[in-house]
Formats: sequence, C-alpha cells, structure tokens
Amino acid sequence: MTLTADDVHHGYGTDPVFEGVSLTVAPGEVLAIIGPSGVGKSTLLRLLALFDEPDGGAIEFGGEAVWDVSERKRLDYRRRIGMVFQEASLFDASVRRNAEYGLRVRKPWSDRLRHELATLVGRTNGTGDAIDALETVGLREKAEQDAASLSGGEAQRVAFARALAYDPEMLLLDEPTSDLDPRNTAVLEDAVLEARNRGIGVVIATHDMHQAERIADRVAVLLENQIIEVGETERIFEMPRDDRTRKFIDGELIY
Amino acid sequence: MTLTADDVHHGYGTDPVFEGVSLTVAPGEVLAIIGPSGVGKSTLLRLLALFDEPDGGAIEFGGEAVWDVSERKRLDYRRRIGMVFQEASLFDASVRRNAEYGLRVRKPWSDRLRHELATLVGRTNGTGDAIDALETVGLREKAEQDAASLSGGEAQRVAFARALAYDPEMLLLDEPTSDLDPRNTAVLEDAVLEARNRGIGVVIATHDMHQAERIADRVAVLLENQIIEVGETERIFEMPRDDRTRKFIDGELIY
Amino acid sequence: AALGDDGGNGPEISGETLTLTTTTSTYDTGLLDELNAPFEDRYGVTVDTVSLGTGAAIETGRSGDSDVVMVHARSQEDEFMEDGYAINRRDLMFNDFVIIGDADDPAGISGGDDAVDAFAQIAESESTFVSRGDDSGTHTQELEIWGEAGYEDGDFGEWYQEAGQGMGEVIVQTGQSEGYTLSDRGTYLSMINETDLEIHVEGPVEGGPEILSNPYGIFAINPAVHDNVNYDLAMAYIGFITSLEGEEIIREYTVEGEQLFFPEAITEEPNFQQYVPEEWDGSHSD
Amino acid sequence: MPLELSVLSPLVVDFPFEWNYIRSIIRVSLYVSITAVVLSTLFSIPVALLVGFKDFRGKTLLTSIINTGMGFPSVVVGLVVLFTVSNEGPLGSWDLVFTPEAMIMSQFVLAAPVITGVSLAAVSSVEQNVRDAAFAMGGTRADVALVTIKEARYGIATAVLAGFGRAISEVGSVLIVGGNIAGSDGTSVTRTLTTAIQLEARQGRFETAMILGAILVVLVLIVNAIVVRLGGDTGGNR
Amino acid sequence: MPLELSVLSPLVVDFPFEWNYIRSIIRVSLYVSITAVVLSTLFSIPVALLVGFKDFRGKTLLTSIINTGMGFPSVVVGLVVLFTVSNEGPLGSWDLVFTPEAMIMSQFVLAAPVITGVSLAAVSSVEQNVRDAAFAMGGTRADVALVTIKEARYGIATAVLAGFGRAISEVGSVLIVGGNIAGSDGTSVTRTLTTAIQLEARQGRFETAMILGAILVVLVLIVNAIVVRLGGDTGGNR
Ligand SMILES: Nc1ncnc2c1ncn2[C@@H]1O[C@H](COP(=O)(O)OP(=O)(O)OP(=O)(O)O)[C@@H](O)[C@H]1O
Ligand SMILES: Nc1ncnc2c1ncn2[C@@H]1O[C@H](COP(=O)(O)OP(=O)(O)OP(=O)(O)O)[C@@H](O)[C@H]1O
Ligand SMILES: [Mg+2]
Ligand SMILES: [Mg+2]
Repeated sequence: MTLTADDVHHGYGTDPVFEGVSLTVAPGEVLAIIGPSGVGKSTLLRLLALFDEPDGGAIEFGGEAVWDVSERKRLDYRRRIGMVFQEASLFDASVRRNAEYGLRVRKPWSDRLRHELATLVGRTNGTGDAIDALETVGLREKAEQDAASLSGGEAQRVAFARALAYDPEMLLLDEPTSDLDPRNTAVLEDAVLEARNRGIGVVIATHDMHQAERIADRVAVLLENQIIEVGETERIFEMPRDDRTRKFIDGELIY
Repeated sequence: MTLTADDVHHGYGTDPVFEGVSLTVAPGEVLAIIGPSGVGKSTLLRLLALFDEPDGGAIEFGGEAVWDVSERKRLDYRRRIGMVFQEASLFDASVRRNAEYGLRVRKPWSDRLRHELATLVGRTNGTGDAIDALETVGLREKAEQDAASLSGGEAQRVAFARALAYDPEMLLLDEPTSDLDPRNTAVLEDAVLEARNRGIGVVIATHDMHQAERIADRVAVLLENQIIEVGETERIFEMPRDDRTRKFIDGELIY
Repeated sequence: AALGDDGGNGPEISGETLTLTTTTSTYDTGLLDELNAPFEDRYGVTVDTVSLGTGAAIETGRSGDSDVVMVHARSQEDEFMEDGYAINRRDLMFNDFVIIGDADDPAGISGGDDAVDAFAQIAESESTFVSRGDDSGTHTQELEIWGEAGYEDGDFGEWYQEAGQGMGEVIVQTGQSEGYTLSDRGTYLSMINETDLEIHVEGPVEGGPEILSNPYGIFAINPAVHDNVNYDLAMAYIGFITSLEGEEIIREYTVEGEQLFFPEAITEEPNFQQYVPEEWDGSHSD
Repeated sequence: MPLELSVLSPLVVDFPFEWNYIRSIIRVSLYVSITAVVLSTLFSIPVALLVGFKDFRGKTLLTSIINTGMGFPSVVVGLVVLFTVSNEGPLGSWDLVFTPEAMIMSQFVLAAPVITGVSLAAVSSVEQNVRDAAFAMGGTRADVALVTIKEARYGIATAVLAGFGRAISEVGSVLIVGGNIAGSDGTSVTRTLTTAIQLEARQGRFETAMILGAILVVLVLIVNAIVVRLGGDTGGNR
Repeated sequence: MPLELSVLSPLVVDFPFEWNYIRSIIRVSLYVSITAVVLSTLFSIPVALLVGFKDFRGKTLLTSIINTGMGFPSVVVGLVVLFTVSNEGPLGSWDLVFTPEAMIMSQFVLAAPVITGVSLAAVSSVEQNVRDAAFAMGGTRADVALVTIKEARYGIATAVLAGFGRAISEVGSVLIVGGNIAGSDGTSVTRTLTTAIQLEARQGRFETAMILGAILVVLVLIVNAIVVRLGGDTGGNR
C-alpha cells in the first residue's frame, strides 16, 4: 500500500511549516527525510501517521484520501502504520506491557478484559510477538523492568520494538537511533532493512547522513518549507541538483 | 578546578551499575565517555553533577570530597557545574525563561521577587547572558516561544544554552547533539571547544565516535561496569589497548 | 465611656458582650431580637445569641462558654441547677404546644381537646408521626404524652419516625410525610406561611389541655464555677427581660397577628418554685 | 468539668449504643455514599476526559463552573433535590422523599464536581506524547482514554477519595432529603453517621458524637485503603 | 403548595433581606473562608512537596491519613475545635468561642487535608527530570520546590479551589464553633452564608435559602475566576 502526501500545507497558528509538500513511499522501500533542526520533519511524520489533518492538500493511503473517509476506516489505515516518535513516549508500565500495547488494542474487548483479570490474579503469559520484538532490540531480559527506569537508549529501543511488535505495513521512524551507540544502531538498521525486505514501506527522519546513506533507497531533503529535492540515495549524496542540498549534507548550511 | 571520581560504586536497588570507576577531568580539557546503551554513562554524569551520593567511593571537586562537606558548600560546588541532560527537560515556560533560569536562581530573593513583579506588569528586560546563549545556539528569535512547542532539536539546543548561560566552570553534557543535524552539531561543538579554550572542563557522554574524535582531548571507555580504558583520543581510536574497545568503536561489540 | 442610663450605679458593663444560648425553636420565633435591641441600647452592650439544640445549649453553659441560658425543658434545667451550674433561675414566659398535622387529618383527631386521646388515635390509625427525637423540651413533652397514652419508647411501629432535628425541620418533614407532629406554637406560627399543616389539637393558650403547656425559663451561669462568665451582664439581662418593660415586649410580640408568648415572671403569687428545682424538698443534695 | 474529662477520656466512656443501631447507621451511610461516589465517578471521568482534551469555546467557563460546583452549599443541594423528589416536584410520583435514594441523588450532586474537577487536573497533566503513542499504536479514542486514566491513576484515585470524603462527611443535604429517620425499633432508615453525630451534638452528648465521628473516620480510612489498593499505587510516587 | 411554587418562581420573589445584613454575612463568610484557605495553602503545599518527594517509612500510611482527612465530618471537627477553644479547653484563655477566629480554625482543619491531598497528587505528577533540571542549574531546595509548584500550578489551583469549596460550603462546624450569631441590629457577627441558609431552610423559607445559596455560588464563582487568573492557566490544557 502506497502512502502519499499530495501538496500538503501545514502550520502551527499562523506560522506555516510547509507550503506544498508532496511525497510518496511505496511498499518495500526506505525513504529518508533529511533537513535541519526545526524544519518540520516531525510535523510531516505526524501528518503521515494520520495524527492531524493537514491545513491543505491530502494524505493518501493506497490512493484514497484518508481524511475523506469515515473515522472507522481511518482507524483501519492507522492500524497498518507503525510510528516511532522522536521522544520515546513510553507508557508508565513495564517494558513488556509497552511492547504488547499495539497487539492489545487490536484484540476484542472481551479478550482484553479476560487478560487484565488474569494479570490481576498473577497468571500472565507474555505475548510471543512482543517478546520477539524485544528480543530483536536486545532487551528481552528487561521485559519486566519499569519503563520509566530505562536508560535513554533502552527507552528508544523499546519504543522501536513497540511499533514493530504488531507488524505494521508502513513504518514511520523519527530519529530512531539518536540515542544509540554504533552497535545498537546497526541492530535497528538491520531490523529496518529486514522489514523492508518483507515488503514494508519505511519513512525515516534522520540527522545522520551516514545512516541515510546506509539504509535509504531514496532521500527527500526538506528545506525552507519545501521538499527541495528527492531522489535515489546515491544520486542525492553524490550529485545533488540543488546547491543547498550539498551544503546541508556537508554541514555548511546555516539556519 | 578538577572534578574526580575516585573508585566509585553505584547501582539501582541490588543491581550494580559500576564497580569501581575512577576518572578525572581537569580545567580546559574535554573528556568523552563512550560506551554502549545502558552501560551507565548517564548514571556517571549524574554522580559527577552531585545529584546522588554514590553507594561507594568519592566524588571530589578541587580535591575535596563533596559528600563530606555541608549542603551549603555543596550548593556552591553544584553552581560551578553546568549539566545538560539526555532528555531536554525544559521547564513549562518560555524559551527565554528557561535560558535565564540558572542566572535567576543565583540572584538574591529580593531581586527575583522584584523581577517577577516587573514581569507581571509587563515590564521585562531579557537578561543579556541568556539571550547571548540562545544566540549561540541560533535560537534567539524563538525566545518568546513556549518551550513545550519546540522541535526535538530546538529543545536540545535550548537545554544546552540554559547550561551555558550562567558560565559554569565545568560542563557535563549527556548526548548533547543526539537530535541535531550536522550543521547544528558543529555549532554546539564549536561552543564546547570555545568553552574549553576559556579554561572550562567538559565531560561529554556520546555515542557518536566521530564526535568524540573531533572534540575530545581524552576518551574514557565504559564497559562491563568499569572504565576499561582511558587515554588520549588519538591513542584510543588508533591503537586501543583493550580488544573490547576496538570492537566497540567498530560497532561490532554485542551487548 | 458610654454609660447606660441606669445612672452609673450598677457595675460597669458598657461595651461588653453577653453570650446567650437558647434553643432553635425559641430563636426562630424572632422574639429575641425584639428583646435584645432595647437591652443593648440601654446598657451599651452586645448580645450574642446562639441557637442550639436544648442539650447543646445547656452543655455550652456547663463549660462556661455562655453567660445566660434560655430553654424550655424544666427537667433538664432542674438537673443543671442541682449540679450547681445554673443560678438565679426565673420563670420567664410560657406558650403552649399544639398537635399539628396534614390538613386531611387521616387519624381524625381534629377538634378534640384531649392530647392523650389524640396521640392514641394517631397510633391506632398508624398515621405517620414525626418525633423530634432529640431530647429537646418538645421531645420530652411528647414522650410524656405518649406515656399517658400508654406508649413507652419502643412500643411504636413503622409509622413513628424519629427525626433528630430542630422544630422547623420537623415541621417541613411532617408536611412532606403527610403526618402529625407536636410543635410549640411559636415555631408553628412563625412558619405558618411555609407549611400546609394545620392545628388539630390546641394547647392551653387557646383553651386546650394543661399537658400541652410550654414554660420557658432563664438562668445565669454560676460565676463561682466559671469565673470567666459575665455574671453582672447576665443578671442585668435577666433583670431586664423579667422587668415590666421586658414583659411588655414579650406580651406585645406577635406573629401573623397572634401573640406568641405569655409573660409570667411578674405574678401576684410569689411562686418560689421558679428559683429551685421542681419537687425540691429543701435538703441539700450533697 | 465534664467537657475536659470527655476530651481526655472518650475511650473510658461506656459504649453508649446498641450494636444494632450502629450497624444499621453504618450500612445506610456506606450504601448511600458508595453508590453516590460510584455513580459520580462513572459520570465524572468521561466528562473530565472530554473537557481536558477537547478544545471548544467556553472551555474556561465550563472549567470554572465545575470548580464552582466543588463549593455548592450542601443545604441548597438538599433543597433542590427535595423540590425534585417532593410530592409536588417533577419526580413526586416516584415517592423518593426521605429515602436513601434521594440521599444518593444529593450526594451525587455534591461529589460529582469534586471528582470531575480533580480528575480534570489529573488527566490534564498527562503528557500529550503518551496519548499520542497510544493513538499511534492503533488505539481508538477509548484506548487513548484508558491510557490517560492509567497514567493519571494516582490523581484520579485522589479525586475519587476527595469525592467520597465530601459525600460521606456532609450532613446538610442528607438531613434535608433523608430526614435523619430512625424507626421506632432503633434501626436507621435514613440516618447516617453524620446525621447521627449531628443529633448527638444537638443534645449536648459530645462524647457520643465523638465516638460516632471516630467510627466514621475509621470507615473512611478503610475505604481509602481499598481504593488505593485497587488504584494500584502507593501514592506520592509515580 | 408552597414547595412547588417556590421551585418555579424563585426569581419573582421580592428580595427579602436588608442589604446591610447580606453584606455583613458575605463579609464574614469571605473573611473566614479565605483566611482559612490561605493558611491551609501555606501549610499544605510544603507538606505535599515533602511527602511527595521524600521517601520514608510510613509514607503510604501518611498519604492514607491525609486522604482520610478529606472525609472528616465537619460536625466532629467543630466539636474538637470547640473543646480546644472552650473556656475549659487548652486555648480557653484566648476567648475564641463563638468568634470568626474559631471558625477559621475549624475550616482550616477541614480544608487542609483536601488541599494537601490534591496538591500531593498534582506535584507527584511533575516529571522528575524537570525537578532535576532545576537542581542541576544550581537551584536550592526552595528553587526545586518552586519549579515543582509552577509545573503543577493547574493541579494546585484545583486543590486550592477544592479546599475553598469545602470551607465556604460547609455548615456543620461553623455552626458549632461560630454559633451563627447576628446582632439585633441585623448585622452578622459569626453568621455565614451557609449558616444563614440553614437558618432559612429550617424555618421553611426555602426561597430565601435559595437566594442566599445563589449568592454563595456566585461568590465562589468569582473567587474561582480570580484564582484561575492568578494561577495563570486557563485550565484543562498545560
Ligand atoms: N531508576 C532506575 N532504576 C533501575 N534501574 C535503572 C534506573 N535508572 C537506570 N537504570 C538502569 O541502569 C543502567 C544504566 O543506565 P544509564 O541511564 O546510566 O545508561 P546509559 O549509559 O546512559 O545508557 P544510554 O546510552 O542508553 O543513555 C540501565 O541498564 C538502566 O536500565
Ligand atoms: N505545537 C507547536 N506550536 C508552535 N510551533 C510548533 C509546535 N510544534 C512544532 N512547532 C514548530 O514547528 C517547527 C517544526 O517542528 P518539527 O518538530 O516538525 O521540526 P523537526 O524538523 O522535527 O526538527 P528536529 O530535527 O529538531 O526534531 C519548529 O520550528 C517548531 O518550533
Ligand atoms: Mg523532530
Ligand atoms: Mg544515557
């Protein structure tokens, strides 16, 4: 299923953040969004995750404008998207319950109630997929720890596992490795590539140019309220058409 | 003034995080602490910032064990330290008030009260140093924005400016550029180096090996509850004595 | 100093405050404002009137928190005197109790002049009866009538409800329950515009039986027990309201055109009984 | 000096009540207040969530009105409920005057603003990003509401306890709509602990009033302990 | 059918009071409740901060006791204060019986647990990392406390309003310790709006009780608006 932003305008109050942004991400590809701090990467990902209705333009999922359909239908779309925020945004509960959350909300209420009661009386069985996802990010043994007591990088990995656990069709990642050391970054990148190979579309906002080079199939450059350039990763990094792109990549662009 | 950790032991509950960590940072040098996610870098910085008393060992400032002196004296020490957290941890107020905070708490209560009253009736004059610090991180024009509405990278820069504003003798930075693009990273690194040149001692916990190479005079490698190696940056990166250091730097070490 | 117009012979009390505790039913008739205003003017003092349940009013005196107490519960007043807390008790005035109830009169007691019979009829017809249930003067009197009718506490059925509240609340409650209750005439008259209840059996003021009479007493708190009480002012107050002038104010106080209280402080007979507990045989209780 | 004595030695006073009487009063008190608080909670939490997270014109005004409700004088609430259930009132045919159900109505009116107001403050302090996370993981509105309640559980438990405290401790309205009725067999019909305390105090029996007060306080303590246990939090730390 | 009439037409009733009388009652009500709430706030917020952020044995118990205090029956509080200030009590020589100051004492006891309990929930929800930041920037304990209060300002404002609501709306204790005294010239000495309402209600004058109730509610609304303004928050969003 293709996710598309079509000439999207958006802003907070009177200040516009974008003026006409268009973007497409297809199944099985990784699209990196790069751009300086405060340019609107997180805002764009929130729009793609169907959080807020854009001020103008359309977000389309499989060709359908998601803000024109019923809320019920939009919920279905949302449930096919996994989102990892820039802040870990974990729930005040154990790591395992965090990782299971997406699976839990997809179950009928009767099952959930039964499961809560079982938890109350102490009989709980961890959901396999959630534990698998924690395993992927190397935090299986932290499953019963309180999420609030995790280190910065651990929290970030749990947030990633939480989105991976329910196996979405589309993954939106906002700086998912900003707090990670090289090895854990590699683990996450492997997981992203593995997801892509399963046909999942991935959008990743990143500041790490090396990361974009390593995993992105295509790169979109967000600058001055617009996507000034989008193309194959190699092409963008090696021969950017826009001079500002080159300057930004080289860390010379001042904002 | 030299900041020293002398054979420090610490942990949460029964799980130890360190078993005997010793470390010194002198005025006018940048010490980078590197190590995998969850190893205890943030915990160590909190100890150096005099947040928590270590379970064992001593933290010394200018040769004096800071947990043996009066609370009043310790406050003086604390006020000579600037700390930037891994999370931005901004106050729910304007960017300017965040940046001014360190200066504000150093004023006598009568001045503070007078200033609050002036603010209430609308007559406020931004403190020069705070505005300068915001200028340094390129956020002067965001001074009146609500801190809660900043982007991830903007918040991180404000947190840095907040610690810089009151001109501490020692700067403790926990992943200060994790959410920043290359250009803003360079701006912060310049500010750090400029501070070092003014004789300020800097400890920076970072996952970015390139960053450590760029700005650190010395590097300490934290692994397996210990500092396994500490030395000149070039030496650590080019000929680490410990095999684990090399593996960690190359991103091969699995935890 | 603003001396009173008693010529300055009495103790210097100008500017002081007298605390009077009384029952809610007495207070709610509004009589006390009529009495206090001229007293305050004359002596240049202030009267703080606190209305409480009968028991609480007396208890407040017992701890020395009030200076003068006005209630209508002779047996409790007597006990208080015997304990040595109350002195210089005077009979002040009387009015009477009336049996009031729903206009439809389900027990058919209207027009009778025997309170005991009326109570018996209420019990037999199992009509709702709302009792004060709070050991007040009114409640004590009610229980006495029930006793005469052959009912002791505990003989009652579902129809008998103890409200445990002031007279005003009980009248409201009786109106809602379409039942009967015993009320002092003063409170009933002061609420006549607020209730549908009617008088079915009159008290002695209107020629009814003596068992429905309701005498009020007033006494000072013994300054030998509580040296902080304002005894001089208390006695000035008692003196004032049992004077000819005070009696006149009481006699002339009307609500809805009806006289509420009948002064009896000044009588032709000496009536020594007003100063001592009833049935006092002259021997010291110790 | 009986007052002084009574303060110093309430425990040596013989227990002055029939157990039967006390038991029936406790039963009425708990039945009325717990029912009222459960109903208020079911009403208040959704209201708090709606007001807390929807933006609309007049929101500040509505918040002020809710907070003002925390200061409704109980006597007036009692009168309003009395009018409603009185023979001539709109619910006159339901025959609710002087019944525990009427008391529940008035305590509902008293407790609901407290529970709503305090819950509103509690849910408002839940970080937007946690709510966003619930939404992003595919949560429906109900799921987001549940997550919010869980994050604010300590504040909400406090809200419920404050509402319960207000309900079980108030005397003005239950006296008016309940009538403080005890049957002639000495068991409570609409007499609660507070109205019984009031009755003892009217009669100047301050020691017995204090004993009833102590029973009430112990009951509240027990209920609080249960709510805290169910809330799953030891309070003070989150 | 006076009840029904009074419900339907409270507004056509002529205003039945002297302004002088009403003014003096309002003055006493506000003086007593505002003083009590200011004192409780000064007491409660430091307690809430201490309990919220210190770890000690018996913390859960203390929290339970505070929450239980929200359910103290006002009549019992009135009696306890009466004993204290009574001629024979420990403060007997201060001559506080039936004074506004005694009423302040009892409302303090009633409001303080509410303000403490709700503030405790509010400050507990302040993120540790914001407190840490204040400390790291060189803040003293007082500075960290101030930051915490500022972050929790909406919850604390709600706490103060809940305490104010409890104080100004209660009738049980002020009746006992204040005595509901009005001078014979028709000005209030210790009569508050609630005791005046109670007085009207027990005399069956429900319309006038309702009018006084409306005045009380309007007062509370005004005070709430002022607190919200001072709190600097429109409520509901942070
Ligand atoms: N309050 C706490 N209670 C229990 N365990 C904790 C607590 N805080 C941290 N920990 C644990 O202590 C370890 C060290 O945490 P710390 O935050 O110091 O790591 P770090 O090196 O900064 O990691 P990162 O690079 O991911 O930020 C982690 O395993 C973490 O789970
Ligand atoms: N709620 C808000 N109200 C007002 N302005 C906002 C709000 N949220 C974000 N902004 C502003 O919108 C701009 C874009 O923010 P956004 O978070 O999308 O940036 P970003 O590209 O993700 O930046 P970063 O790389 O620093 O995370 C920023 O300038 C920010 O200050
Ligand atoms: Mg962002
Ligand atoms: Mg860390």
